[in-house]
Amino acid sequence: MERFEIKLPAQPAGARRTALCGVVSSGNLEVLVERGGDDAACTIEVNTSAHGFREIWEAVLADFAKRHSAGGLRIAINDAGATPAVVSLRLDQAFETCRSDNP
Amino acid sequence: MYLADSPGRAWDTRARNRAHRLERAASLANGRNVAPENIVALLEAVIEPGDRLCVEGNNQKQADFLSRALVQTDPSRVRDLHLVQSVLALPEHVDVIERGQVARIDFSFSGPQAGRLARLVESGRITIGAIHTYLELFARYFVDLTPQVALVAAQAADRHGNLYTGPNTEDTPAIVEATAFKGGIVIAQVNEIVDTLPRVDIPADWVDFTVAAPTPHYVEPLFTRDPALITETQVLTAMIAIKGLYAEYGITRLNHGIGFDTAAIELLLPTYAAELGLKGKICTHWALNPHPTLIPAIEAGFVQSVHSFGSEVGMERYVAARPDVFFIGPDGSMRSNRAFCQAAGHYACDLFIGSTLQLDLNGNSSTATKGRIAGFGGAPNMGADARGRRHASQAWLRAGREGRGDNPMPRGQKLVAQIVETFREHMEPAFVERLDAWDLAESAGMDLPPVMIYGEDLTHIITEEGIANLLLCRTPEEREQAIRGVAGYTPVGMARDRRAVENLRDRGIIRRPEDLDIDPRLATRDLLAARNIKDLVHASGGLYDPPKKFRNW
Amino acid sequence: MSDVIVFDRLFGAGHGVEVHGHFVRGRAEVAGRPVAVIGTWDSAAVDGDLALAVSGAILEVVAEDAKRTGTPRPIVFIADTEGQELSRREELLGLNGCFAHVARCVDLARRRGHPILTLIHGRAVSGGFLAFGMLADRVCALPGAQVRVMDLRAMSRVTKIALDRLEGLAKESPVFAPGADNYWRMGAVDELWPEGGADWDERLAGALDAVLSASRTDGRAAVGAERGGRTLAAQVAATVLAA
Amino acid sequence: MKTKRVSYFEASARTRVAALVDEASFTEFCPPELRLTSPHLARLDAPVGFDDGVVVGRATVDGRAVLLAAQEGKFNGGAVGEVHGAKIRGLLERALRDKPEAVLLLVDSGGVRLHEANAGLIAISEIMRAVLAVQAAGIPVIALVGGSCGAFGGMGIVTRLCDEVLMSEEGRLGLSGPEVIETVKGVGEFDSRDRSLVWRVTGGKLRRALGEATGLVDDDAASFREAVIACLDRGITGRDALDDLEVLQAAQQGLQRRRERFAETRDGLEVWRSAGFPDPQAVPMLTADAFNTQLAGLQAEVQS
Repeated sequence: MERFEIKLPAQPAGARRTALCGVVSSGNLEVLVERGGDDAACTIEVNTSAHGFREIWEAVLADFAKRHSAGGLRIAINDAGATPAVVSLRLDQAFETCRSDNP
Repeated sequence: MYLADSPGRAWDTRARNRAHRLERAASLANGRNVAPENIVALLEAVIEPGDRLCVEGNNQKQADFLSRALVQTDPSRVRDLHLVQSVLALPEHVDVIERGQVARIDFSFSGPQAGRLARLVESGRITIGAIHTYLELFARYFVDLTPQVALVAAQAADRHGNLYTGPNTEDTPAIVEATAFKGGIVIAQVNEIVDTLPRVDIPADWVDFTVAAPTPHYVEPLFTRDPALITETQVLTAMIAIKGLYAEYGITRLNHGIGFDTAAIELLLPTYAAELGLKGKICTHWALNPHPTLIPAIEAGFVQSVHSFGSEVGMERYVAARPDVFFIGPDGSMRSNRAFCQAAGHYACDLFIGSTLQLDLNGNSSTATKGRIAGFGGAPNMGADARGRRHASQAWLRAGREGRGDNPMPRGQKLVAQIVETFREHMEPAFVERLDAWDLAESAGMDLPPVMIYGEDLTHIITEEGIANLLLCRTPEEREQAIRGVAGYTPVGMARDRRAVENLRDRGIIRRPEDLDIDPRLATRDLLAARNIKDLVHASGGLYDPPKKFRNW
Repeated sequence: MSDVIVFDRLFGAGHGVEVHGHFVRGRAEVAGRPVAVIGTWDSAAVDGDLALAVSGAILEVVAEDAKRTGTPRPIVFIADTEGQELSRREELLGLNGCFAHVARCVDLARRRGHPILTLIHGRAVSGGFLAFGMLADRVCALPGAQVRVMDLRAMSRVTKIALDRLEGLAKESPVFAPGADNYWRMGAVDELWPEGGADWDERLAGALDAVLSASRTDGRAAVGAERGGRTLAAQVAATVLAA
Repeated sequence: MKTKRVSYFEASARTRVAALVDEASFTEFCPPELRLTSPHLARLDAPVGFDDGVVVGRATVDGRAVLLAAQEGKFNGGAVGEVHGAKIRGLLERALRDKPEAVLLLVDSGGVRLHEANAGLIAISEIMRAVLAVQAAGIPVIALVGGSCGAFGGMGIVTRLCDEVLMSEEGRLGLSGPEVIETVKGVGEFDSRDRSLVWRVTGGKLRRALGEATGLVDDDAASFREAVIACLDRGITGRDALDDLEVLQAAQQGLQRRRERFAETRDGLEVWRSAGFPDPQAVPMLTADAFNTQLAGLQAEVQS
């Protein structure tokens, strides 16, 4: 497993609740979104079975933080080799869920 | 006055040679009928050293019994063969090379045997004439690669030797016609010999011998894609294809590849495309095998006509029950024909869309990888502009206008699209700076790198990042940025010029899902008209009978 | 070791324990106290017939004791199994259902007051062990007994983790590798009888006393935590209870 | 309001729970943010999951309080490890205290997780004892089987301990998976790639015909919900049966009779034929409703 953490500046998200999207299975991942401390930043912890793709992760996550106001979010990812398309989709789903009222 | 240079020359040497061969075989057959236990001896009797031999097989139907017989022949008698055949797919096709009985091969596709074949080529044990497309190879059967002996497969024969090929006619007519009319010998393996055939696909006087094989010929269900395995990303790319390509050009005549990406499109026709009001406006006429995933679209009334290269295992009853759509004989079963369907796909379709393993910065695509000599079968004929086409259609004309700009002579162009995810499994990028095909060409000493679709024929690329219209690119630089612009997070995509790409987006050359008003979060499997094989069976009214390996009930 | 020697050492001469194929059945006395002996023998691959023989024997013991007064007899299980029988017919007929039936019978006996003790002789593998041996109030591993789900070689093939890596980790952790001692550390085996230790009949009497005096609820997770071999199970279950 | 069909087979454990219980009634115990992940998977450098592949909690179904556990078949094949197993056992122990109207086990598991095989095997034994204890306390345990991994290994035994077993025909129930049998005994014994055969030997319709599954539903989460509500309405409990020697003696005889009756049977088709289905070959394609109607019309289930 490869593990790293990224902190990105971001606009406050206004998250209401914790959200979990996705399942850890081959080519897939789970994304856990929680409220963190710093409203002006988004921290993302990645745990991935695919080694050597940190640069791609950083690009995907930077685009996510650009796409959404992800400030104040603490995101944790368990990944089993998902492609960037799937990663982006799960991030978007988790982000949307964490801002909704209903589970 | 013209004088023949050899007044006494005989003009019937082929016929005489044929007569000798038949004479040698006479004691081994009862008229046309050969007992299975005599087949090896028969092959030894009729095949001569140096013969061009065609063993019928495609990626579907296989003359497997005759292939097994061939590798039992005496290598000192059956030798120096020149194989001229569509595929080297069965282990026996390569075994006969390893046994030293073959000097040269001309073929189209070697899928499962690609690795073994590459090793034989590298060790110098075999010479490849060329790797053709199916249509090219059939064409050469009638020019300079006519078989002396053809070993074919049919469903049944009658006592006279007429053949019934059933729904899987495939390559048989092309092979038999070339062989039988140029003094060759045609030997057919059949699943059964009956008194009366449902219909005659090959007349008896084109066939020299029939043998009832102990087991029915093998047919691979190659075109069955289980909808359960279609991913959300494939649903998204299918939505982009339907809205950004099919609807845009009003594509009615088309051919699909066999991947999950195109299966997703087929399954989105009765749902997503219908909601967009596209029924009757797109996808009405097809050159396509009977894909099980097309059933819901057929049942929804989307499809008016389908002509097929071959059949598909389990689809026989469904196809027979939809004679308005498929090509059905008076006996009630389908007739396929690979040569005609290849011609139809090349000349009569406005769109080919399929997938690939690699795409380079010029839009060349290939499924070739180092250490495997596989060939492409029919894909290059589908995925190429038909330069000889002279009839117009709305989609063809628009593509021509977009691609040829201000050219004063009006002319259309075929739409050729590749639909890929930016990364395949295990994070293999689909976009590369250099195709593996170059390495393969070098290591195997090929004249040409094996390119499936040339960049100059490619008009659109669809990925989860959006659709790139290469027709509208005016310079090589624009074209490269358009490709990079839909290449996502692959190294090729990351190296894009962001400003140039935004420019292309403004001009509609690149269209993102949001530019097409598509919300990726709505790209769920719920949109599929069938979510699994059982749904397809239900959609067919119980007529589709899927192979065992695709069932979970 | 032949069955005669094993059973003589356990139950003394004059016991009525017999082996029929892979099935063990009989009566014996432990420290003067009558016990019922039921089990499997010779690395049995437990199929439906063998499972139903075990459950049938349990039901007989319960039925006999229900008809007479006095405390219900202890049941001593002998576990020697290489696991469940692998066959299409057994799957079709629901071997898992037979095993569940055995487990119900063990549970009935427990609730009817029969103390239940398992002696592992030879092998105790996977499903064959789950069905009844593991459900006892106390489990003793005789010298040389093996307990496991799968050997490391097969595990390496299935999980695609290198064998030497598994072997290395097995030295530190009792969590996946075969071994009665690993199961002791994790709380599923209560006694490891040493080679050449005290007389088996005395040990057996002691084990039976321990069953009689102990609580009849499942304390394996707590024991596994105490022994340091299975630290999370008790804690996680407690978290669920407290949530 | 007509809700969209949710394929139970395809859905994740969380989606199944959401579709099964009353809206907004679910409270998860040990939610993902507690990060109760498996240290054993991590030590073998395998990906972990924040819920270790099982969701446990309380909810109401049609207003009735239940505790439930849902295994995630897509995470390591729903296999039981130390944490995973302890969550289910903890839930069952909690049932003894909270006295819900039922415990629901949404089983989707191949059995023991090999990365922590010993812990998994022991956990399953603990779950077996805990299920029996819950039943003894008068609380019914209902198993739902309709996921891609089915209910195999120790979880196949646990499932058959339950008072009710609700299956879809896509669901499978057994002990040893066909791949294991093929590997050890050869393809002649069990061809695991003949999926149609695999389902005729382990699938929901065979299990229902044998009386092992107590209900057969279509692959739709709403159908599973209806079937659970019907169970709750019947007010089933296993407690009387459990303490009843005669009931277990009858079950014993039933199982023995079944083995005699189907001594040579190796294909579910023969069971359907023997049960009197008018067209056994057509059984695999019947909808759950049609199957249930035909089954109800037969003299009796082949039941033990």
